[in-house]
Amino acid sequence: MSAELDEYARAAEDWFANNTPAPPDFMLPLTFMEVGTDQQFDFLRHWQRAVYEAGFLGAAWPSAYGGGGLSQAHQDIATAAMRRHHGPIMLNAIGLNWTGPLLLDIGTETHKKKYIKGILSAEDIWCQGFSEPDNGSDLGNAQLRAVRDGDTYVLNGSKIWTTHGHYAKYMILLARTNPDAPNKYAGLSFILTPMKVDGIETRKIRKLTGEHGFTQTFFNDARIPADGLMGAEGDGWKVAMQTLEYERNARGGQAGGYVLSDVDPLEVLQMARDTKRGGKPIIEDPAVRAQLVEFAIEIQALNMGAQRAKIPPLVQDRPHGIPLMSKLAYTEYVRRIHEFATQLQGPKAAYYVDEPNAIDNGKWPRGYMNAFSATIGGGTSQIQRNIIGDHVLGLPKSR
Amino acid sequence: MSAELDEYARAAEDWFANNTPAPPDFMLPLTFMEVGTDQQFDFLRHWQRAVYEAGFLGAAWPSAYGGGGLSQAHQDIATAAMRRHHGPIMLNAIGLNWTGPLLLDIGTETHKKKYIKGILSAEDIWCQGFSEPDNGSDLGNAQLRAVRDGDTYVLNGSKIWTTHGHYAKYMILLARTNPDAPNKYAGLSFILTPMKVDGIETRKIRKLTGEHGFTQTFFNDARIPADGLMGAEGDGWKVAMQTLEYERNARGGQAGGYVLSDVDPLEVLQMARDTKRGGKPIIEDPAVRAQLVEFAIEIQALNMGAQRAKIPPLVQDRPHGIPLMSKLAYTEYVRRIHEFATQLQGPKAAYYVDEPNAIDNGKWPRGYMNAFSATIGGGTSQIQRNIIGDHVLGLPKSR
Amino acid sequence: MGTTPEQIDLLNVATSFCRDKSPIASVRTLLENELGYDPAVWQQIGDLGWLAIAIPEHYGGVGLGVGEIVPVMEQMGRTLFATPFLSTSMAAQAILKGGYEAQKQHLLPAIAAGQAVSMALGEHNNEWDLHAITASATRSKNGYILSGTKTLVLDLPSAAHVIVSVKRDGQSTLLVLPTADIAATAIRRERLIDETKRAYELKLDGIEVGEDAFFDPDKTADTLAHIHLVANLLGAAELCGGTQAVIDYTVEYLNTRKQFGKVIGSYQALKHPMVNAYIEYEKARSLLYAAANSFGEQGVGEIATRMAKAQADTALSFAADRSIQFHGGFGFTYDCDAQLYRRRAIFTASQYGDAAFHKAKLADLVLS
Amino acid sequence: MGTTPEQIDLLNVATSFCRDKSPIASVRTLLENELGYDPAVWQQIGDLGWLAIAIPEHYGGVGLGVGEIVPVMEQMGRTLFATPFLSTSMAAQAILKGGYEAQKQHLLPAIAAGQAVSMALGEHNNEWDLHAITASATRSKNGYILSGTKTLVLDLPSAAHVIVSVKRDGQSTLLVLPTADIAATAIRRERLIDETKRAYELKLDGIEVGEDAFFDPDKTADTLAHIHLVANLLGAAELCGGTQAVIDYTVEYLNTRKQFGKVIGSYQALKHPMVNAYIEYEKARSLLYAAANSFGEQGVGEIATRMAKAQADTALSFAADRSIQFHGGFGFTYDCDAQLYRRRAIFTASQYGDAAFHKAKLADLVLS
Repeated sequence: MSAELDEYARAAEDWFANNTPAPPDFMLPLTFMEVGTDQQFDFLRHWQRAVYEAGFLGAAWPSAYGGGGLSQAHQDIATAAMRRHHGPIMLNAIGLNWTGPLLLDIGTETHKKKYIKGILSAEDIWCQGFSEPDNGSDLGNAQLRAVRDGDTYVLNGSKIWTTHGHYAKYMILLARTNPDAPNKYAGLSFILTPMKVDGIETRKIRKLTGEHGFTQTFFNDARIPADGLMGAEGDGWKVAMQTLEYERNARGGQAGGYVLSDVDPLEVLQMARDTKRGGKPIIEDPAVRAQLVEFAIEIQALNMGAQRAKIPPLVQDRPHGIPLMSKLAYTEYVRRIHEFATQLQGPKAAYYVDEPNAIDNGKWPRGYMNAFSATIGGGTSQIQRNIIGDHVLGLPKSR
Repeated sequence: MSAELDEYARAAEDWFANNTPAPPDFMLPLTFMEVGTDQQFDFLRHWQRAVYEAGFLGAAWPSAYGGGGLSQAHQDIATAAMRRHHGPIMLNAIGLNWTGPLLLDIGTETHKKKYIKGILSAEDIWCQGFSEPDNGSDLGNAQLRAVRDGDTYVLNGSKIWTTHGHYAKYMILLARTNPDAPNKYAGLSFILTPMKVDGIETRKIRKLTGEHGFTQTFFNDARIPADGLMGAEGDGWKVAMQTLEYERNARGGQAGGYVLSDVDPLEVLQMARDTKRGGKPIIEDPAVRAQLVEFAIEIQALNMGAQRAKIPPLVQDRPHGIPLMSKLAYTEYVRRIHEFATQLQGPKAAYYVDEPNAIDNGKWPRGYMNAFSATIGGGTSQIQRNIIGDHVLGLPKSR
Repeated sequence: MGTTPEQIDLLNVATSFCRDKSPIASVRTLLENELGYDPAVWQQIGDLGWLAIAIPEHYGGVGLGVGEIVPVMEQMGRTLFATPFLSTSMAAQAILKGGYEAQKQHLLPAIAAGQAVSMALGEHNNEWDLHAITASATRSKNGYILSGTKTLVLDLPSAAHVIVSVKRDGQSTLLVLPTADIAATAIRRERLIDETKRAYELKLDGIEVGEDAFFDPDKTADTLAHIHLVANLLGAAELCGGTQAVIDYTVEYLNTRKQFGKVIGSYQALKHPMVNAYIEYEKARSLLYAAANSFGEQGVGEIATRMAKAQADTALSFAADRSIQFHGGFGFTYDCDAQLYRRRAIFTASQYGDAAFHKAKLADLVLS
Repeated sequence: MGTTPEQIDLLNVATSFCRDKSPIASVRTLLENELGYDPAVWQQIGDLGWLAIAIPEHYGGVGLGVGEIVPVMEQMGRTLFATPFLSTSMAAQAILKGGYEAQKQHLLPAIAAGQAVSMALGEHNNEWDLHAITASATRSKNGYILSGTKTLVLDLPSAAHVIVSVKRDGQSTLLVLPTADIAATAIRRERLIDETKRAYELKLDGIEVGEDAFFDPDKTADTLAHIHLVANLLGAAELCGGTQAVIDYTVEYLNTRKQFGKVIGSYQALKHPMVNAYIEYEKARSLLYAAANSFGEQGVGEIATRMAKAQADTALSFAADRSIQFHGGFGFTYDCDAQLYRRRAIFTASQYGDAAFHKAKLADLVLS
């Protein structure tokens, strides 16, 4: 490590040691998709801004647009420090991990000047408009209509599962500009869309946890500037796929930090130490120990995989394997470990959030239910297995 | 229970108590598909004949053709007694469970007079010719050609996975009589075929266990009598499906006895008591206990399911569910419990059949490998899940 | 396994009654209701005589066994039917097994006629051992004074009485407490994972009871053992019915929802796990009716009941988990019923022992 | 995790050498061969210096660590390559860790140059604890006389020496025995599940050794602990390579075999389990290289090695089991290679600890 990186690492360590906030008296979300109250939103927005201003978010993004102008190695160091100190998640996930990298890759100078800084500071919240009520997994079949009218597009239709929909200033939108294209993919365009315009309305969706978090967005003759078009008309599918590669971390360029908290088996271990049954801590139950060891092996394997993926000779046979499997493997792990932790609780598994008798205020069953947002959203686990089977193993398509 | 049934039960109990043979000095097959040596074959043929002559096989089949002329309740009693005394399996499985019931249902008087007795006495061994090398799961695509020529059919092609192929006197054959039929199924016919004719040859197949057991059968201008046709020409698919229903026990009429041995978790339990590791019997290992309990629950559930299936009000929502799931559930259970028992063995899992240091002479790894004959043959587990999904749950077809 | 014509009649009547009286719209409405069930429907259940099933005829009951309650409980589980039926059925068994003759004569006819009674066995200690009691009864001038806190007391505000477990002179014992003697401030509704259920924390401190409130102390151990198995048998029935329902619900969605131009139920990635869920369900139901049939047989009944509860937990947990997943985005919403079943599975498994607990017990029972 | 250019070179050379020298036809031919491997190819491996990798330079070696053997062992596992490489690599480590200087100087240069040496640690007791020894060395007129029987001694007839564990004065100890001193009648080939392997039972009774045959008794415990981890690290590598191969083999079949008019790899019922197998493989390989990298680090190395072996066992067992199933009827034949990998998984898991064993050890290491 160079002396300069060394110095940066010390600064990051210091800053996170001194500035990582204590847990507030309300439950913080584990993922950006779980932000359900204004209280949570404000807390996280403030935290992201602080991290950015301290120089530990967007460190590798160009300084001309508000980034730190340093290397990816710098940002990785900052992110690792954040993780070490269990800092809260970064709020503006769609901006940091999807829109930002895309703009820096293919956006115009105007786009970059206009949007990058607001993404980093969390001043401008971004949301994503890919899924539609009738096309959850089949993104290529998106039907939201965008009709060009001079310098504007006129939008009609609906998007669903819009995270932060009611807070967002902008949306990245996949829209159908040409319904007569030779195939469904060729008729799509990718457009940066302001949210605060007439004809765009959001409605909160109540999650299975009982909380809110996502919205459905309705477009009724909404007029937006046409200069938000990314790439050419008809390039929407290609641009969307590129965006998903940033999101899956299969392509570099994300701003840094993390938008999903780690779920450490050690937390479950702690619960298993603190919870007694049959007069003994349940950690002494061999079946519980066996299962916790499985989780420990699993998370270690995924973490070591992330390291190995960076060493080309060690992934030369199927170079895209680890990046493409990581979303599937990690989200299923999160679901299962929360389910396991819920089942561990014995009679108290009967309780839920805000019940004084609940273990850890019900965070395990709530986390279990919230975990489905990640095994369903961004391509269900079933779709992920198709993708890996087709693109990594080279099996014939299933549809 | 009536006094007469009572009397029959006592007689069966007595007979099996006195006549069930001691284990010979060679390993007996657990299923009819595992008969690999003449020694095994002769032993089992002799046993089946003895059971039949004592009146405990084919008890419910008509006496006019060699059966016992009693009720199914009688046969069930006899089978239960056989099971209680862990008698060896019945050898002539295809005859007893497939051909016999079919002949009694739709065969001519001549067929019944000619074949039924030999099936029960194991004088006439039957084999089955459905699968072909290129059409393992896709039976409807069978290509073996049967051309009518006066009172004969001329056969050309090949069948595979023929159990007892080199011992069999007869085969039930699914053949293509009309290659120009409007669909693949309509071109098939179902024919009773003698095996000892010119132009029919069998070749033994070596199993993954290293042993033999199945054959491939080759037909080169083999001429057989046309009076073996079951149903009309073109009915072959329908007749074959009816035959499979007997085999799956989804339709009554089988001769009784059993052609697959039970695999009792208590046998594994015994091994786990007798095998030490870390100075203690492995049955004291909580993980081993947990797994054995799972198997005990599983087999109890399947056994109780077989009882429940006989009570219509308790299966009214999906009456075919239990019969159609039993092959899948039971064969997968057999595979998994053998795999588990193999893994239990510690360093000695390194050994195989005929090694003096092996536990139970290597029967667990051998049984594990043999178990695939049942999870693959007779419709793979994957095909079974399709069948249940389509016909029991009513989901749309996958192909 | 076998069924009498009466049992089959009961199964058929329960099936149609529960379907008619507990459509999902009613279930959803009751989620927000403080009481949690519809008293008018509860009255009808009393009139049908379902609470009398396993009460002997000389106490005004029908005189069948606990196994005969199973078809009713199963259909209630299937329809997420909210009533105090489970708690009252358990209480009736507790009284029958552990009460004095006078208590039986006093309490059982009223239950058989439809009166709700509840059970207060659980405590903060998070134990499934029903002897793990710290609540106590201490001799006072007029009888005994109670102290301690009971948790997860089902349907308490609806009950006329509550059967409470306490320690008296260091011994576990049961007593019956008229709910009229409990101050409103001693009761707090608990927030449950299963929003169709109602359970309460009950502070006993300061409540006084007479000597005649206590059950026969010689029968406490047998009674607690019996109640443990009754609760698990009925819990298995509830889970099993829920499994059937969530599979039907999911199959219907898989048969209508299209993606990529195909009905999604045609994808093996969804079809095969549903088949696996269905197989686990059939196994659970087979074990359930085997347990109902052998309930009360020494040894055999306990094994059968524990197997049934373990398998029913496994079956519903898996089926409902997959149901959420296979409903895709809709599955992630509160509006999708899959979450109701998943929450039910967690709740009912947590009461009186989940799959892991029963398997550990079974290891000692079947691998000895 | 990191790799030096030398390590990458070694990985590439090992990949192509193993592919060229151990095509499946050779593997199949050697199944029937009494010796079990091709001495000419073994000579080439010696010439390549692979046996010298983890031997210090002053004993004629290359001076790298045990972790550097991993890529070679992995590629051997991938190609089911039959050689005495595993047993000899373990023996070299035993000598290095536990031998006296004179023994090292005598034995290690020969190994580095390609001489096979074997290990005789196992006994009939079926224990993975390397201290569970009943074979013994008893003082005699000229030194010591041995007694007892060792089992699962790999490649014994090929070895110049064999390292044997015995009890001497009640203490576990290791000694080196020239195979020339062993009568042919003392050796019996064992019948193994994995037909690519050769292992032997060795009767020690009556064999005499001198004082100079024994290793340093103060180092026995450390040496056995080291050997246990070396064996498991290399076993993990072998399993991991096998997993890669069986997945490739199965994917190829799924891409060519047609049923119902479609290439069967397009059915999700086959595709998705293969994806699951592939994910388990990648996890195994990540843990393997992490273990190779941290091998020898106090504590960390043991945890990493046990995780790697446990996961590699799980991965190959599952992948090969599914490979048999997904090959359908062909999978049930001896001609299908899936069985070779399934047998390998059972064999290598059985040596020095399987997944269940290591997970139990890990519970104590990581959940303390």
